[in-house]
Amino acid sequence: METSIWRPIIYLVGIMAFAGVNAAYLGWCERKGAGRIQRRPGPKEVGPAGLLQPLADGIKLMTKQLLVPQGVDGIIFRVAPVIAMIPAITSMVVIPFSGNIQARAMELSVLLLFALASLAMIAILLGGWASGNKYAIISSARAVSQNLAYEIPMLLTVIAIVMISGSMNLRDIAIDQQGGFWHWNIFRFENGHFLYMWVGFIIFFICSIAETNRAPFDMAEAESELVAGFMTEYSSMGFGLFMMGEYLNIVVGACLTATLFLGGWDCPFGQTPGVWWFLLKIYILIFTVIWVRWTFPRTQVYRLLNLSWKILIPFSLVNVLVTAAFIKVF
Amino acid sequence: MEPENVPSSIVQFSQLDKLLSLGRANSLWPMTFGLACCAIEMMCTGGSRYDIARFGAEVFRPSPRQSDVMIVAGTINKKLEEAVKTLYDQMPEPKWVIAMGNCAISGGPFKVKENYNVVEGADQLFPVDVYIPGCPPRPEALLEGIMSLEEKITGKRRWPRV
Amino acid sequence: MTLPVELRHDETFVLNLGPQHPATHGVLRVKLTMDGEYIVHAEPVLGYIHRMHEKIAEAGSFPQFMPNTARMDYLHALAFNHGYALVVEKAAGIEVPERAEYIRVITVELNRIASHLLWWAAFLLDLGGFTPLLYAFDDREKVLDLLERITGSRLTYCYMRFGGVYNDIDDEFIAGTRDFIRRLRSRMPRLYHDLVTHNIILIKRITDIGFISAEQCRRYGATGPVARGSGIDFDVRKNEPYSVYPEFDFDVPVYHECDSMARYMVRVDEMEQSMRIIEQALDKLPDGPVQAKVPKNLKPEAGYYYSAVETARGSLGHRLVCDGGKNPYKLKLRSPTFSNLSLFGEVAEGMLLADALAFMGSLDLVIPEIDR
Amino acid sequence: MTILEQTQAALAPLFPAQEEPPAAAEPEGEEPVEAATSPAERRPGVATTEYSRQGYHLEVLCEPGQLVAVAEILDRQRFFIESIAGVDWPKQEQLEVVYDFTTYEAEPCRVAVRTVVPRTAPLVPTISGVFSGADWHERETFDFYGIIFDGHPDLSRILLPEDADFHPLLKDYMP
Repeated sequence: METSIWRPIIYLVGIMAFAGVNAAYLGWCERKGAGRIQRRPGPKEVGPAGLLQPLADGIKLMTKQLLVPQGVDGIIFRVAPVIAMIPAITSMVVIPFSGNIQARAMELSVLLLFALASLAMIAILLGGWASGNKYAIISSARAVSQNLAYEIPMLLTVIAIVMISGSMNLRDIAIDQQGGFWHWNIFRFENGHFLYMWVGFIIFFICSIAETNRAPFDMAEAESELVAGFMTEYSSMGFGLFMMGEYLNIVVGACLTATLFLGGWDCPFGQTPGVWWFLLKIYILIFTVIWVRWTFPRTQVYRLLNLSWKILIPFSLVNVLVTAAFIKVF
Repeated sequence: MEPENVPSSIVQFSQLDKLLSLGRANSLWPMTFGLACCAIEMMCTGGSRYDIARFGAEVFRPSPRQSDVMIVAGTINKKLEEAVKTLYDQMPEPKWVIAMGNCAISGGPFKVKENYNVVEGADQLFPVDVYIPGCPPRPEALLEGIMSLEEKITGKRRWPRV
Repeated sequence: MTLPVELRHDETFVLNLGPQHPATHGVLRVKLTMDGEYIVHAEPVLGYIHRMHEKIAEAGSFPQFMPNTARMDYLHALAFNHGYALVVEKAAGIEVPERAEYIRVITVELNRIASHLLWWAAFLLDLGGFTPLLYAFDDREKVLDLLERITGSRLTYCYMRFGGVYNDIDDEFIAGTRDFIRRLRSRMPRLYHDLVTHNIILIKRITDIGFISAEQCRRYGATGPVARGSGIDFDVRKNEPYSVYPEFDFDVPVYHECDSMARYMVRVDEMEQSMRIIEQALDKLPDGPVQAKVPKNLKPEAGYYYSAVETARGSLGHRLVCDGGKNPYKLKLRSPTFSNLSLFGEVAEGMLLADALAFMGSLDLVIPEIDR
Repeated sequence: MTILEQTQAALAPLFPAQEEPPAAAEPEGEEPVEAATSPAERRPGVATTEYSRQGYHLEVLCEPGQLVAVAEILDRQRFFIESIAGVDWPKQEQLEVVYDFTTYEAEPCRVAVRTVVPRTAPLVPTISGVFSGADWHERETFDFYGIIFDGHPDLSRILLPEDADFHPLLKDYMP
């Protein structure tokens, strides 16, 4: 390829811009969305419709004193927020935004994504541990048990998808679903049988909310219990990076859901597919996540774990078996 | 009110400084720190009717590390004194303090000659930037206090004074 | 839910909850000895907002203490006004005109609704639900508007006078109150019950959490919704009627589950009962003066006096000792949450941290009232 | 029999001095009201009070030594503790402790138990063994008045800072 030097640069810039804009403006969306739900305007004085609010927050966070409290593990304390941020951005590399917009179409991209997602959990663990704050340590212990529990059903549902598509390449999985919403994995027919993949979709969506530590599963930063959880000791951009990492994880989760279940960049009505359909789908999913957050109270740690170990994992196991049976037997 | 005469710093980045102060003034995150009656009015300010979110100041952070402004909403007493000082010290620079209500200004109704337990004003513990009188001040007064603080940071007032 | 685990007392650590912590609603500090997330021992530490009210009472004359009463329980300030007015009226033998009694009842009940709304909001905030807070505040603002109209302040009222009230109510207030009741009734099922009360996460979260037996209530002297959630039918308004409460037809909601959900339901039902009282009082409101003739220099006879009223948090007592002078010789306030909180340590033992905070929220603490 | 009468009957054996018929005890009950400024002159005993005027039904004056016995009787009658109040009488060189009890029953019955101790040696037995709720109330009274509750499990400052060295509600205390 002659453009080999420009291609990575363009994608690097593109992904960084996409990540940056999303990380900044999802915060704004969340605040505006919360305002909408709560019958108030939300940020609106800083710039038109409050659009400059993320900029102001960014400037403030970046120029605030970066406090490293006494008694913390200095290196890990400083590195943890970066670790939270990097995997989220790296994940974008393998996400197919449309048929021809994808930085790298790796064969095992699904696996890579899950490997990177686990790193985000390690960032929380390290951040909480290095802070040396009791609340932070409780929070990181919670985060680890939660992420462990929810990765299993998540992977199991993905296995079902992989079996249907016969590929671990996100691009192939998406291409497999082209041609209108009745081809999407969520409404999948195989050999004349309906596959009940919507069960898998619900499990996957619940897990992705839990994996990103969002309410009602925000055990790790449960404000009324653990002050600010693993972020308690982080000030300035350390905190900012954690926040951005959280939003990016939501974006990655939404991208993954859209690709695996909702046909990726496919048009629901079988018309011209394109990147805008993909963006529309992920923002609908992201809005749902925000909506859920501002509607439900927080659940309890043991209920959260029970939900995963006692309900989601058996269901996803059954899901895998049933899917296999439909594909192979019928 | 005349614009305050802020002493200039040694190294000046005039335009950048303006940008920074604009950013800071428009993103004042208060600490979740209610002491007494005034805290209820502080909560009301976050409510739908007054909506402190309009100014981007609704992000009440429970940890002092992430907050920019400490709203001392209530009475500080001798037992709490140390805790409040610690919280102030835990906040990273730049930080501001709003003394909300008479108790935080001077001890308010508890500044009596029998006073054995109440600290007579938050400014005895640390510097205070904005004083909001009232017992308790109305939510509008807190919004005005936030705007006064913005004015103090940027030198410009968001809206003309009424 | 207390899980059946064996707590290992050798690997514990101490966690300081507060004085600045989002869940303590003020400046309560709870010293928790924890084993992982299990609480081995909980000890509330009070006094972070002790403001010498009882000392100030002894220093000033009788009317001078009235503003202080509102600053103790700022959420149900009018009940504190009322309690103090009652005890002084008893001591000085002052008769209150009937209209004033009705107005007292109306305003106190309105204030009770506001207090319960705020509790509801704050409780949900403890459980991580932020949106209900704003819905409740929306309704609460309407109550504050009404009360501000006649009392002149939003939160810390100084409305009651010995022998009456400071200000008569007008037609606009009456119409506004009726409007508000209609509004709250119409919002209750959709916004409050559909969104929260019937929410499966909330039900699972607070059912069977914080079990307080009736006997425990008695040993600690718990009153108000805490006792009523444990199956004790005790409400000062019914048991020991004061003011004109006997003239109204209202129920005392009692639940026998003894858990946080029961206390939640008691408070939600109480709002409806308060609305019933207000409606009846508005219907029956007599004409007449709102302030009796009271000597300027109040000097009650020497003696011991006690009065109790029902605040949103329980039975509030004023123990007044007079020596015949113009100052209260001794005024002791029996604050309901002081007793209610004292059982926290015993109940919280063996609970998970998050459950203990849900339990603490269900006690409805107002710290300045505990510390006085 | 009403709760009031039951309680009165249960408390009567504690005060053998009052063996006169109840009719004779009645006027004596009024006495403490007038004698409030001089607690020294009061005699131990049980007396009914005028509820509409004073807000409670029964007044028990007892020696500090009788407190636990009184509390146990009230506990058996299913009373609960409402508050403990200290009162300082510097002229008489005395400190008084007023306990308020009431009941959950539908019929109102409030009992006030009063006891006096010398100001120089304020020692009162604790009733926290009988009513758990008395624990904090006693700590508060100790905090404000310096009254020592003998046998209390943890008699420490509750509202004032731990290192406070004064008892603010004593009449002669001035900061």
